[in-house]
Amino acid sequence: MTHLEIQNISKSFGENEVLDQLNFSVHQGEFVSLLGPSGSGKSTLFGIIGGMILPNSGDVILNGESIKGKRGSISYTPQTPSLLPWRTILNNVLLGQELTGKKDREKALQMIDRAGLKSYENSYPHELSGGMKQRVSFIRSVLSPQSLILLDEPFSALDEFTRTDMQKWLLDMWEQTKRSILFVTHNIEEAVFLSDRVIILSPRPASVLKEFQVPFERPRREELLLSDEFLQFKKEIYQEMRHAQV
Amino acid sequence: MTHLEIQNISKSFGENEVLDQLNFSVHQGEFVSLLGPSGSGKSTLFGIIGGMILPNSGDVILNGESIKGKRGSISYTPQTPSLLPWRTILNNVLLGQELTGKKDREKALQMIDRAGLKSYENSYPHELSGGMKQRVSFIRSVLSPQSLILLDEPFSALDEFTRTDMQKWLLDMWEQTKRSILFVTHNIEEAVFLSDRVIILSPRPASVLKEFQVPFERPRREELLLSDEFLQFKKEIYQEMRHAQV
Amino acid sequence: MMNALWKQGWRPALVLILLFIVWETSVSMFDIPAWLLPSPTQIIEVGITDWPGYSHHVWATIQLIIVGFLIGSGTGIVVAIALHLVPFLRQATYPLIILSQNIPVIVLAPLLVVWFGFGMLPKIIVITLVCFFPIAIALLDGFRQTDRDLMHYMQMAGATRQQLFWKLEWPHALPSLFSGLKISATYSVMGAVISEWLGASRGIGYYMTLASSSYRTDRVFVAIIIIVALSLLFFLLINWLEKMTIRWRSSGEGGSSDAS
Amino acid sequence: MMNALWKQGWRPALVLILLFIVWETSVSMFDIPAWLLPSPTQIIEVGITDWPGYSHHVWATIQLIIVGFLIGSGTGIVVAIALHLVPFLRQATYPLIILSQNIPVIVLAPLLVVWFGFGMLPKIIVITLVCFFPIAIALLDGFRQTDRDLMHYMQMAGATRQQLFWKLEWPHALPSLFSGLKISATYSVMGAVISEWLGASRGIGYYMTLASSSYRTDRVFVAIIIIVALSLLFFLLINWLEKMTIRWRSSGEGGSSDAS
Amino acid sequence: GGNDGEESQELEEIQFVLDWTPNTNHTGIYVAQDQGYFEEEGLDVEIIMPGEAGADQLIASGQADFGISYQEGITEARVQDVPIVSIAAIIQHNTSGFASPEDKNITSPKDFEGKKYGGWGAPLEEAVLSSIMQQEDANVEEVEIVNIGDADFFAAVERDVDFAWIYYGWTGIEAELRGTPINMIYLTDYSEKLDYYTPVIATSEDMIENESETVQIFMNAATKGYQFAIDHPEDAADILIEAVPDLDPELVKASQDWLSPRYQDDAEQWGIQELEVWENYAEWMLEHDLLEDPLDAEKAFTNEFLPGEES
Ligand SMILES: Nc1ncnc2c1ncn2[C@@H]1O[C@H](COP(=O)(O)OP(=O)(O)OP(=O)(O)O)[C@@H](O)[C@H]1O
Ligand SMILES: Nc1ncnc2c1ncn2[C@@H]1O[C@H](COP(=O)(O)OP(=O)(O)OP(=O)(O)O)[C@@H](O)[C@H]1O
Ligand SMILES: O=C([O-])O
Ligand SMILES: [Mg+2]
Ligand SMILES: [Mg+2]
Repeated sequence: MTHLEIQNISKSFGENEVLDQLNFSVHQGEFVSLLGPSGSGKSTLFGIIGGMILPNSGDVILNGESIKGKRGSISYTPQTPSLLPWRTILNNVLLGQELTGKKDREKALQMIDRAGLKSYENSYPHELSGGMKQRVSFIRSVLSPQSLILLDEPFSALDEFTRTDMQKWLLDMWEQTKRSILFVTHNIEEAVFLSDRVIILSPRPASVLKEFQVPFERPRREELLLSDEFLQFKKEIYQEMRHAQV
Repeated sequence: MTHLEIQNISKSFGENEVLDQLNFSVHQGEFVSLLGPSGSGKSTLFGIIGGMILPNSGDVILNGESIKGKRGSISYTPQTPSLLPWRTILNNVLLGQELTGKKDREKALQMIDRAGLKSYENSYPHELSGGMKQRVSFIRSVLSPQSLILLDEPFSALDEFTRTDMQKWLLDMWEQTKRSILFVTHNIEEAVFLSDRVIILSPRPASVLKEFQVPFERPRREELLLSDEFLQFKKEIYQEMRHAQV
Repeated sequence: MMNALWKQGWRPALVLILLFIVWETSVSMFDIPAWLLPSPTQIIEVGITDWPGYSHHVWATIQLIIVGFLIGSGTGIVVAIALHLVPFLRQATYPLIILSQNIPVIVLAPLLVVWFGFGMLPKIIVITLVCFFPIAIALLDGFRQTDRDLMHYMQMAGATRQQLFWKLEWPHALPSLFSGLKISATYSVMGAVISEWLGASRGIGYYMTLASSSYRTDRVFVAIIIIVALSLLFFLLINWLEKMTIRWRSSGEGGSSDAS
Repeated sequence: MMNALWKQGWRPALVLILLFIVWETSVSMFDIPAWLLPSPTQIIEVGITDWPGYSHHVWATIQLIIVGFLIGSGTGIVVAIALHLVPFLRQATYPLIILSQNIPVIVLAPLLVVWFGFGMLPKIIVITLVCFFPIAIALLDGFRQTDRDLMHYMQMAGATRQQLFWKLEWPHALPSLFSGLKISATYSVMGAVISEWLGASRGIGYYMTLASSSYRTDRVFVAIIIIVALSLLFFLLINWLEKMTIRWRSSGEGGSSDAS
Repeated sequence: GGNDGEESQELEEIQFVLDWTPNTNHTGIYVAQDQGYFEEEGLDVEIIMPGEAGADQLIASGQADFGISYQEGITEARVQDVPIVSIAAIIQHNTSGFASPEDKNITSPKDFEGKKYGGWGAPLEEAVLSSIMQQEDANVEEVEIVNIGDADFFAAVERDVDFAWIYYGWTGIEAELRGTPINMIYLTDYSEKLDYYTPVIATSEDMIENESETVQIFMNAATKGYQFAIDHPEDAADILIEAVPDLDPELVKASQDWLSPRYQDDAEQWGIQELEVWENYAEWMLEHDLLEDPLDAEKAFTNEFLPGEES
């Protein structure tokens, strides 16, 4: 069943055409990644899905209903952590639930622990490193109750090991809860490792260049990363993107 | 000749020990990368070198003189872009020069163009995408006149192609000017591709775990990335880091 | 420009007109005598017919307001900068600044007169006293709230104290400055009127006192309406200056949240 | 606590003492007559010996200040919130707010007394008028400056208008609120003194007027010193409240820039 | 005194506004209150200092029942339809005049020429100066008139002002006490028309029409108060000092001593007002363009509530 449908979305800021007739969909419980050059309009698209930005034309359908200009239907990790500076880490993490759900301190504390931030529950954001803030922002959105999660480069500030660990954790959670995920990343490996489908956007004005169905079995193990099929698949995507950018 | 020397630096924030007897040096004109887990203290170390944060013990020597607590000796790309919201892109880029050098509009405009931001000279930061802001911040520090450049994950928000392009550009500039560079990244490939030496930090409290002299000839070409020696070297570093984190 | 003025202005105009209507009808309904509260039409009539008689008072006050506000806000800005840049000064002179706001005019008046005579100077001092305080406080608070990350970058990049101030703290505090200026612009008009009690032979405050002492309530209200109009004008001017100065923000807000 | 007070307080205390010394010596050097400007020692002497005679005036004024400031700042906050949340209201009533700041007390006074008699009410109205304006303006500007990124996140995450306000805009505007409160706290003392001109039989303003009309300049200065001391105390109280409320910032500033 | 609680509940509440701060012009009222004269008449009088509010409008509008006013004020007010009426002259003759420090050598209106006068900027002042200077063929054009606003006499003459308009009974006495001798030029010495009643006790037309009984009993008590002040200046001063302890006792005593004989002065009874005085002054004002319309002097005052007068 289709969960989210992007229908012919176009958007420009003044003269600057950003999105051009964008079309794709995300099925119920699907994990979809978006790959596209910097400045192609990925964050803008998230803004449109979240109801923050009105497209010039086109529509956004969630569960069969238009959510164009309507807010609160998605859970969101923004590209910059956007933590409230006057709240402790714990209270920042609980913010998403406060807005549209019920607070669950226990679970929040567990997750903070799981993300390697034990003992920082009562710190303030400015006392954290860049990667630590990003993890807090990630936990906040994962804790939010909505069934569609938008993640905008959630792991870009993490070292490879922490990143892999967070990826595994995300997959675990996703497999348990079967929420739909739309994931923006610049890391092709990450996109392939995590997703059911990878959507490649063209440079600005962005439209869908190509979609790849990821053929690997789940649950996926770290070993997959070193397999030939995986490397081959990565290369294919790489070529496709390079082609578009030159 | 030694350009920068980190001597026995220790630092804690309250109970939280961050740096523990850190020791290393950067030679004149050398390109050194720092790899270390998120939250290990890399940005803190940069703050100490920049004179913003006083270490609990140890010293920072630049060209034979202590610069502990002294500011203005380095050029810096912070982990978050930190652009002044009331300045246009062009004027933001010129800021570093305004502070400690002479403004060179021509060169600034050229660089903005080279970074793929042509036509954004007169935009304000909030009109840019995350990756675009990061590039602006990068240009700003490259334009600053100091002979030591500290780069804190300058390409983390860029797609692979833009990233590779920026890396090549950085290497070109570095080869021409022979300034010394201390580079923080979470991307092992990037570290190896760019650097003369890679320094691995342990998890918090951070000390130097190991140093790797990178054996590859310069100038380096993209083909290197696919060579077996390169992959082998990457793997070695990967193993070393993994070892430390488990 | 005219169009924008109209777009912004019709709502307050409407409210003012409504207010006038309520006022007019209640004056005639409750039979309130003119010496107690004249009706708007009476006030407007007197305002028009007496204009030649009091126009020079209006100009005199406008001059006083402009000079006083410029000096007062200049003082406020200088004080805030000095106190911000020299922490010792800040800690030491805060009480003096508060003190300056609490010397009642009836006490100050004789001293000012003895020291400075009956000319412009004591009046300017009164307006300055009224104006500088909101600006100084707002600006000081603006300086203090400078963004942490930006501060960090500037210091790392070797900004001198002066550069830090002019390139970061000052532009960052501009919105706060305008917040203070708006408060002060409004007060400067009142300050000018009050200062005219320190011996004036012209000015709208003088005109009002005379009107009041000869029981011409209608003229008193003409004076009030002029005072209010001047304040409004002055406030709008500052508002407009703010829009011109802080373009990067106002233009941005439209862009980033263009959904309703 | 005591220690912190001392650490903060010795500089202003020093400056005040210096000021007193300069004052004392110039009074005796230039032979200034006591009826024009009494010396600090004279003032202190009178202040101490007359204390039983005027202490009840001080309490009366303190009461008035507290009640007036609470109502005035409450009004300011409510007005700012209402104008912020209801843009139509903001555009329509801005002129009325400025108007409220420009009705001279000499005009307002008889009207207030005619409408509300000689009790507490007209006095509270005067203090409220004086207090609410700086708070309303500062708070409104604070709301407007809410961080763009945080706003974006909150809206994307589905915050209702109310949540947006209470969880983001309000805490974000707290520093601005305190900036306004500091200005108003200072004015509330002056407002209380002025309001006592509206027919009072107690209060420090009343005491000062009587002293002034019987040419007891020494007592007038006792009154001023009490007024200033009250303002200072009140200002420091707000400052302390700010420190308690906005802990996340003050504690942070020490941490992020601990190099000199 | 000596009323118990029950009786005092039946007292009629009366509000009396002063013109500004309490002073010896008001002694009779404070005496009547202290000595229980009001209470005997069944009145509970609250004395109010109006501050900026200004007494006249409060009296006319009924916010206060009685208060202190001036002939100058009532004349102008009535021409502007403010329904206020004078019911007693507190002092028979105008005790105001132009004062200057002795060393300025201003002993007659002629000496005003070339000097600086400090006033509050009313057209009235120039007219008065002109009137009394005319008596000596001096020209008011030669006087520099500056507005000194709220500054008091002593502060003003300390600067560049040479002379100012004061009430001798308060400011003049203060100068005596300070030992700074002043020259005083009384208005009454140079123009009969300027011998107006200042201050007076006033009430509203409405009170006179509808509550004449209250006005009558109020005046009974007030008259007794002023009579007491005439007869016992020292006791009266003490009563005022006790009632308003924040006043300067020395000044009150000296002022009371000077003023007590002047309340009634040459009149046959305290408080009495003559039509001629009201007419003269209004005429004078009209001549000098200080009034827009003529005053109906008969309606501006009444003696009918003075005890002993036929009602
Ligand atoms: N508020 C705005 N006003 C004007 N232009 C904007 C605004 N927001 C985004 N843009 C423009 O839209 C384009 C796409 O921006 P967007 O942030 O969506 O890119 P992105 O794909 O997320 O890039 P990145 O990977 O670098 O984050 C850019 O050209 C940017 O300049
Ligand atoms: N101002 C501060 N106050 C308290 N603790 C701080 C402060 N700044 C940093 N820290 C702590 O210091 C440690 C190192 O932070 P730092 O930012 O240097 O990490 P990093 O190596 O740059 O991490 P990342 O790769 O995530 O950016 C963290 O535990 C952080 O919580
Ligand atoms: O002093 C006054 O504010 O009127
Ligand atoms: Mg983006
Ligand atoms: Mg970091």
